[in-house]
Amino acid sequence: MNSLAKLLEAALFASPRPIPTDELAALDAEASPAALQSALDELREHYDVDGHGVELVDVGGGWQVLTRPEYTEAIERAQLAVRPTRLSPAALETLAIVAYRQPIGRAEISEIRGVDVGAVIRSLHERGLIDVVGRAEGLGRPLLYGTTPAFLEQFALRHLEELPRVDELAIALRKAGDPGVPVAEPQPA
Amino acid sequence: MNSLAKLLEAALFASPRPIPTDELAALDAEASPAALQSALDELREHYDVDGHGVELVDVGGGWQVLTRPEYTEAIERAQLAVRPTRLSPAALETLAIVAYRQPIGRAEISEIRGVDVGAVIRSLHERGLIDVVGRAEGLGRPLLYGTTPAFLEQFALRHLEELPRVDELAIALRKAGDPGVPVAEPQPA
Amino acid sequence: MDLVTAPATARDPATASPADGTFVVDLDGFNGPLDLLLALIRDEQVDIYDIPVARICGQFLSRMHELRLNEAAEYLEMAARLIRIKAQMLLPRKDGLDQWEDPRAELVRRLLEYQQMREVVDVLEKLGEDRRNRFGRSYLAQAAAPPPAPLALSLSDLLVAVDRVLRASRKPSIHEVIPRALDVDGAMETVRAVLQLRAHARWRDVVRAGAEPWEVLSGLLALLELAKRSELHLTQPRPFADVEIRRELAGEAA
Repeated sequence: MNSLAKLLEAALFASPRPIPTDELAALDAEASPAALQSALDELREHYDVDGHGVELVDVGGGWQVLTRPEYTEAIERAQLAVRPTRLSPAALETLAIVAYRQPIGRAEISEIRGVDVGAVIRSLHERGLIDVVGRAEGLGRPLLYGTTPAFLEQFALRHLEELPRVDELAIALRKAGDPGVPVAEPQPA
Repeated sequence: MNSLAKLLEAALFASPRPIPTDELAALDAEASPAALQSALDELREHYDVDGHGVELVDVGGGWQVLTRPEYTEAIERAQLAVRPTRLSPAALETLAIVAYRQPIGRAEISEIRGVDVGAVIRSLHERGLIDVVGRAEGLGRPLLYGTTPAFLEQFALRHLEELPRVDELAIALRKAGDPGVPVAEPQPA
Repeated sequence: MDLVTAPATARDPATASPADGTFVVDLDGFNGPLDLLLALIRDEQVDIYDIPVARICGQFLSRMHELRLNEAAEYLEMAARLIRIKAQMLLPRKDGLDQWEDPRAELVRRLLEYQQMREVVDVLEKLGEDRRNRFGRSYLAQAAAPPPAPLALSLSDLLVAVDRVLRASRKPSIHEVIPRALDVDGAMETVRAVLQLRAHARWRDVVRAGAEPWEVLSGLLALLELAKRSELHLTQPRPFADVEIRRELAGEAA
């Protein structure tokens, strides 16, 4: 490919959106419109003739290099191989305690749950659902945990205060369990 | 190009992040590891020999297509893509220490840098460049940090062993048997 | 947008953007007392293994003063250390040089360690620059990019777990967080009032913008309760879209 075609390929690859012809022209002030057009043609032909997984498309409003449609299915299938993961009941209970009692230390959670929660805390922390928010006073100054913005995002909550009160839990549980109804503030995040 | 190479190209053009080798393998269940490797080689060679604006790079245990550096200036001048922000010296110093001394706690990093590193650690953690990899024994069981795959990606490293070994650095301790060997070998993430 | 290309906020200490005052680093051009000390040793062209402590200590103090670092704890600590070493150097040495423990040894070790790390920083800086000079793909086709390994976890899962904990726990002191009671009845009145005026409404018609969290939740529970009583019909075209509220004929007749 000629050097203008290579530059166009790099720009089209890097751009988050389609690029109109006049913006492509800004890449090389010395290139004539005819030279630009012939570089675009060369790039398109190169993708088509050499057999590539991508193609140059005029999407209306600009040029874009896109994955050929015949490969989309295989790509999506490969991505779906990564299945959503679920939290264990132990992790969920620990998360529930942190949500309602934060800031709270490991010892206190262990006391409520009646088992050591070290590993569970680590895994919730790794998932970004809880984080260290401070240290308690007293012996060893134990770490205190709280929920993270990712926690709110997971449940589409804007604030922690959107969690139901404990005495509203029964009704909220009934409602939240209803299929097909939104459980959180139904506005775009 | 053969059909597997085309499929790989399509997938790589569809992903903003490096794709791990096992995910690439999931694209075609029937392809052997050898076939996958030879398709990757073919794709890389094609980009190199045919003269493309992009190239295939091997980074952090995965593969990524990147633009060639010679086109960056023109693309940025034409405002078709934006380069990411540079890391601060404080962040780089902290990353350097974590990369060579992981797993390592905040106190130890602060000691080496001679300044408190709490805020820098938080921000590196938020950017996903370091992560908690465990806890030290002892008072308060401080968190220990290590580098992440995103760290490798940010510096286009295949693995940590690509960083210079300590004995390859110009500054080495003169006295044999000095108790404080300054920086250990990079540990695998 | 991925982590690498994500724009940093101005207050992010990991980026080379303006410092926020808590960072001595970017204010004076030095990354801390060790960095300043190394700069002095370089400027004075002295041997790092044989630092003239008295001279370097004097220089350190005057640079601290020039750079207005007198308030910075880390610099003060280093200044104190230098003064201590200077005093120790003046003590008469014991018989036999072999026995003499150089009071500078620990400082030298730390300086070398720091210097070595600076060398790694140079390597990282170069690698990072090389990477910044290449663009990755930033266009994302809508259909082809589901979020990786999403967590299958709903609010009801969480609430069920809260319930489980409450039932199991002998000390259910789990009630301190939420300060406001809900007013579901009041919210139901509001919804009914809106639906008296019009057959169709949206979420924003029944819960004001900028509503308090308890109002949001009250409104939500009210809608669900009224839907259950068949007074209205709720639809949401897609997740997070505005909820559409339609008056049910049954409700109208009632």
